[in-house]
Amino acid sequence: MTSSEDVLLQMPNVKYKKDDGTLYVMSERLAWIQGNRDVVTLSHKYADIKSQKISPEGKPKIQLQIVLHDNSTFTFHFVNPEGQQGQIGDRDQVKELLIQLLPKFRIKVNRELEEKNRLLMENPRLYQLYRDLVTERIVTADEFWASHAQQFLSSQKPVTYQEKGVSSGFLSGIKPETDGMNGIRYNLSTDVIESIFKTYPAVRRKHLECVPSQMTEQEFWTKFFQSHYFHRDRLPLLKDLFSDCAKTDDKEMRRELEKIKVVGSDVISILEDSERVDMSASEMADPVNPKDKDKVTAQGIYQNMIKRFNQHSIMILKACERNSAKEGESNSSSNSAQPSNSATDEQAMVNGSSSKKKKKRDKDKDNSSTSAAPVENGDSGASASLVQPLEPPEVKRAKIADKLAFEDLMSTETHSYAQLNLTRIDRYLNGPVPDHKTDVVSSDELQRASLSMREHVPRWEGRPRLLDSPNAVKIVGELQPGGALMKGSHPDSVALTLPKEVEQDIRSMYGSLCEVLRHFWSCFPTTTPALEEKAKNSYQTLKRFEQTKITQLKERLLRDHLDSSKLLSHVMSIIAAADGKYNQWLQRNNRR
Amino acid sequence: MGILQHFAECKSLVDYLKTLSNHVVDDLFGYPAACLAIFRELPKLAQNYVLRILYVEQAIPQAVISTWVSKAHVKEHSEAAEAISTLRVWKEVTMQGGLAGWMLDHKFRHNLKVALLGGGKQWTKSTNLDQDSKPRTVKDLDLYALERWEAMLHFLTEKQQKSDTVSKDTIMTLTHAGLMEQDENNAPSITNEGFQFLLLDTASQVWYFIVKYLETVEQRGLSTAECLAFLFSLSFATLGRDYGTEGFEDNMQQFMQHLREFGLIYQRTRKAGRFYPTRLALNLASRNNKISLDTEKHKTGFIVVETNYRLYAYTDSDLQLALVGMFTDFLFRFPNLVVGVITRDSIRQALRSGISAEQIISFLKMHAHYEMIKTAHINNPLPPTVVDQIRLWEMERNRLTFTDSVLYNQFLSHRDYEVVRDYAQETGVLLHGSDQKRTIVVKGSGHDDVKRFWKRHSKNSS
Amino acid sequence: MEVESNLLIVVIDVNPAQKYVRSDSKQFFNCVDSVLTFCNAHLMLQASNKACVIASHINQSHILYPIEEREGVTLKPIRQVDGQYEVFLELEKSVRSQIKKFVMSDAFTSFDSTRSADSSGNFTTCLASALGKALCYINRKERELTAGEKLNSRILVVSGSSESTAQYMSFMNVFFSAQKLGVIIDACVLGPYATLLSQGADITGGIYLRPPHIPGLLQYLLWVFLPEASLRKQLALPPPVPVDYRAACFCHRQLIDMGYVCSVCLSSK
Amino acid sequence: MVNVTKGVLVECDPAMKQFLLHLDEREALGRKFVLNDLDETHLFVSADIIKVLKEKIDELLDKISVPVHE
Repeated sequence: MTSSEDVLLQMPNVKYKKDDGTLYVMSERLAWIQGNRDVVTLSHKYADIKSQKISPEGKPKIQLQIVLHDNSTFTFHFVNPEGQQGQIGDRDQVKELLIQLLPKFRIKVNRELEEKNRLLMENPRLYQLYRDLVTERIVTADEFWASHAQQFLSSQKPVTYQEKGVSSGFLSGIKPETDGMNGIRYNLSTDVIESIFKTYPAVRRKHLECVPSQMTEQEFWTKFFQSHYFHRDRLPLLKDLFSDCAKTDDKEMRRELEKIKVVGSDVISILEDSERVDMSASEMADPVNPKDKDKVTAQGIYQNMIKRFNQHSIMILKACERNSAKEGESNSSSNSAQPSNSATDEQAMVNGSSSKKKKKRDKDKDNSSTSAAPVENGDSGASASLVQPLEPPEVKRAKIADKLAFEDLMSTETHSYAQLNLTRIDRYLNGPVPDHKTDVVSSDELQRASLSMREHVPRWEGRPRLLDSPNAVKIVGELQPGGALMKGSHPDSVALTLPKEVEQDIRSMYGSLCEVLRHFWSCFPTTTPALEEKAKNSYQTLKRFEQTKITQLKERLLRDHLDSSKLLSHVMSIIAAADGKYNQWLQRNNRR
Repeated sequence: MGILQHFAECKSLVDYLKTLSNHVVDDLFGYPAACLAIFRELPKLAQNYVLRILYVEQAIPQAVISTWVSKAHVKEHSEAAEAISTLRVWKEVTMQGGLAGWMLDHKFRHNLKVALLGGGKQWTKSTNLDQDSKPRTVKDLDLYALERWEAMLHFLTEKQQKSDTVSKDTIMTLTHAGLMEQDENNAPSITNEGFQFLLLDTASQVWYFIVKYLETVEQRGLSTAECLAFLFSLSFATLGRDYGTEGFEDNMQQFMQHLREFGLIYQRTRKAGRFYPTRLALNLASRNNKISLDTEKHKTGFIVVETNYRLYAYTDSDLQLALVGMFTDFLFRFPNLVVGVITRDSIRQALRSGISAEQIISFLKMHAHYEMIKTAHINNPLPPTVVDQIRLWEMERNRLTFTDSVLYNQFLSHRDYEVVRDYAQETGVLLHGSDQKRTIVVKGSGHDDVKRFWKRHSKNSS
Repeated sequence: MEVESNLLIVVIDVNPAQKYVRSDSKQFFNCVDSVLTFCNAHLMLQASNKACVIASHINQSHILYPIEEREGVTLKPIRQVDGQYEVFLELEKSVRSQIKKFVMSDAFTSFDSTRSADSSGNFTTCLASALGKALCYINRKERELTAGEKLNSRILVVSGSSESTAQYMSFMNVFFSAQKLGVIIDACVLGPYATLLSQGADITGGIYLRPPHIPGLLQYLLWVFLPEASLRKQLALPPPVPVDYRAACFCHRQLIDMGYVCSVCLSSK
Repeated sequence: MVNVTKGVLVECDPAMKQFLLHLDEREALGRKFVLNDLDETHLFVSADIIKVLKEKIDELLDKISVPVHE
């Protein structure tokens, strides 16, 4: 062996590309050596390995494939002479070990890079800064991350992701397999277990209570699947380990409802009602009356189902609340109160609407249970067919229609419009304009004016000189920008008429410049030698930035928009300020 | 693409005026009609500039004029100012205090005012012209103009020219314009340029032809400016109105006889004492004007092109059919309709005779049937597939470009290679250079020059 | 392929009650000449440009140019007399002769005070009806277009009348119709501030201008009103005057900042 | 010493260049004609082959073109 690492596992009889060899699982790498040579033929650091794959069950060849980050793959074929069982055993050994090892390395190496990448992707501003500063070689990448992105990393509020929900079909997704001996086997993955815990918090508690102490994992889950709790939504079964879970759930639910009592609903009473009915029904069902049992069960199933829905809703709401609470915390920590407000508002809204929904559902449930209850009480010998609505179908339909239709959205009848009768039409026509009575002309005056016009008509011949140059010049003076008639017109500054992309460029340049300047100014007063050094460095950076970025931009503006001085005057002035400060500081330094 | 270049040179009046000498333009400014025509050729913004300072009889600082536009449109401003300057409509002057200013050309200002407000001399002495006993209607004039113009185009296309249809002067102009050339029998025959000329729209044809004709008038003892001014006046005349010929001198009378032959003016007899301008002469100089001589025989919008490359031409004019036939395979022929199909071969044949795809497309566009214009997008009545395909067929021919050239390789040192390459680049004869292979390709025409340079260089260095 | 042309309609107020006319009737004819030269300048820009001149008087308005050919009336062609372009001459001559004819006619002075004057005794020009006529004319021209042609129309009102509130509704109808048609209404006011016209210019995107110096009218017209709509965006032109859109109370005719609005007839109190 | 060759510079798309090289290799025009392979889009060929070459290419294009209508 050439490397001095610990060999965690040595697995002979492994073929790679039809060559026999030995696979070594070491502390930092996976290696394979062909035959009896002592050179490592294949060696991959765990950090390079993206994932591993194994050949599916039932395939004659037992293989293990590793996939690298560059998507190249290496397949190892296990050829233990002991036969397939031995080969699978070998493979699983390697697999298990890799499962343990790979994640460690993945985290270690990629965490940093991925994090940076993610940051850049999520912050366009930071990305811009990165492009301006690093790609233009104004600062190095390390420097950038060390200084410039620092406050970004810190001020960056933790991004909250929406929690992943639980697929509604996850339970039916667990395909039981028959093991041929009159039993069923469930394969539970950690995901499924997590989902179960999420959906049934009571089960999690139970699990915590029982598993290590009272029974094994397997026993627990067997019990769970057989339990009444799991099946109560479908079939009533005998009491067992999980029966009290149902009770705690009910309690939980009640507590939740208590909370939203403020809304002014009588949900609780409805719940109690239904429960009472439930209880009575189940009490009655308990005695050995097989006929009755069926009926009651059917009733109970509906109820349980609805109860289950409600519980599920509450869980979702709780999950939301947890999230918003978290958000609120983080928001308050970053001293921005507003988003948290809006978040809670939103939350409240969600609560409000869903509680309303729930109320309705409960009411419905109430209806159905109350309507069914008297029947059972009155005639216990009635057949199962008795479970039918009391109301005739028409009434029910009307009820549904009532619920579906909104009066205020419909206009069934056409309105006849009242005719507008104006008594004094001129008043309407004259409209809302003040009368100018400034220039009243009498009939006589008018007559006089028109006569004088007539007099002039014969003289209206030839071409009068309409305009002479001095007058024209005077009027031009009035009309051009700055003239008497142009008062109030603001010659639109270049800034307002810039094309979008140029504006964007200037904006991003500003962002980067300010960042550079911020570092520069933060060095003053230079109390330590380190700060002095930093001042020098950041001044160099500033100069480089000015020479590359700003000069480019200036030339472009001058070329395309004839004007750069106005647009960049502020930029130049803040750079000049920095220049002044630096020179002053240099002088003082030199004097000392 | 000879004619395209020729044609580009005098595509618009502005471009044509640029080719004229200074004194001709100066003379032109002496005619109100010419000033009006030149004014109409200016960009819109420039027109407004001119009118704004029409009454201001002093120079205006350039800086002041540049404030008349908003900042966002500086580009338009400089274009407008440039256009006015190139036509010498205003001149740059230095004002008091050293400011650079612009001042309208005095003659131009005066004569534009004349055109606008009146004054000056009239163009023709028609005021006292009595009623024409046999007045011509617009339709008659169209028919006449078409007949004349087509006669000339026919003359161009016909294999066996009957030289009685057109005069010697026309033939001379056609030959001068490069549309015809003398073949071995000393008889004129159409050139490639001639075919391309046929595909132009009528307005462009007239303008191109007249421009070429004007190049020859000096030889005939006429003044270019005077003839141009007459043409401009003619182009601003009213269609269907008669004008008196009285007062024109003999050489102008001769000029008018030429115009009569081309179909630009109508005169019953040489000595009728009056003439009518035809549609061909109207708005001669203005851009994007479309002459529509819509007569029974000759329709302007007669072509329908379908996406399946079928072409329907609703015409019975032989000339138009000959033109369409240049790039179409005919399938059926009916009295007033010809059905054809555009194929790769037919287009290639046209391309081979020097016609460009662009010309074919513009011809189709120009003659698109009214129904096609109505249904299609504005500015493109043709099916895009056909247009694209015609272009593709042209590009296919240009997949290879050949350039006569000389290759230099096996340079002894990279330094030598670089020196020769830089020299070739400077003189503009470098076609290709590869640093890795130390290979240079220069134009064949530049070979001698480079060779001399290389000899000199190697002598110096050795 | 697309041929664009601009149609300019000028509405001239020929009411003798205009202040500047009363003070000097010669000035009126000068203004008419200025307007005609302006129309010609418009025609000069482009061969396809069109113009139309409408005269507006008390209770009547007439189209002065172009003179439509009617059956039975043969128009004697106007012939060039000097260097002026024939089309310009025709416009100038026909408008002048029409105005002369109109001024000399009986209709010009036949305003009896009971019918013509509005409730307040003002003799006001019926600008709104002239504008209505202009819009109708534009509409007709739009319909006469063939495929591939485009007509940009605008209206210029040259008036010195004080306006009548009696025409308020008609004015507003005209302005909003114009806005819908995409027609710009410019106002060149030679008298006191015209509330309605300034509102109209504002609604339709036109320019409202009161030239301080009436004899130089032509220069103002050429400068401000000649550029077509697309060109105006590029030029630095006089800024819009602040338009007072306050409504007046229906019963007392006082401008109010706040009021009650009838939900049926939208009158305010 | 520098080597000087007279000929014709051909500029074309890479596909066309491959076709020319193919013609050259197979001596389809009777002989070799490519004097120098410059880069992706440029070849240097002898001048006297151009006419034959053009015909050959037209032939090729005729072969590969598909009629666009029925």
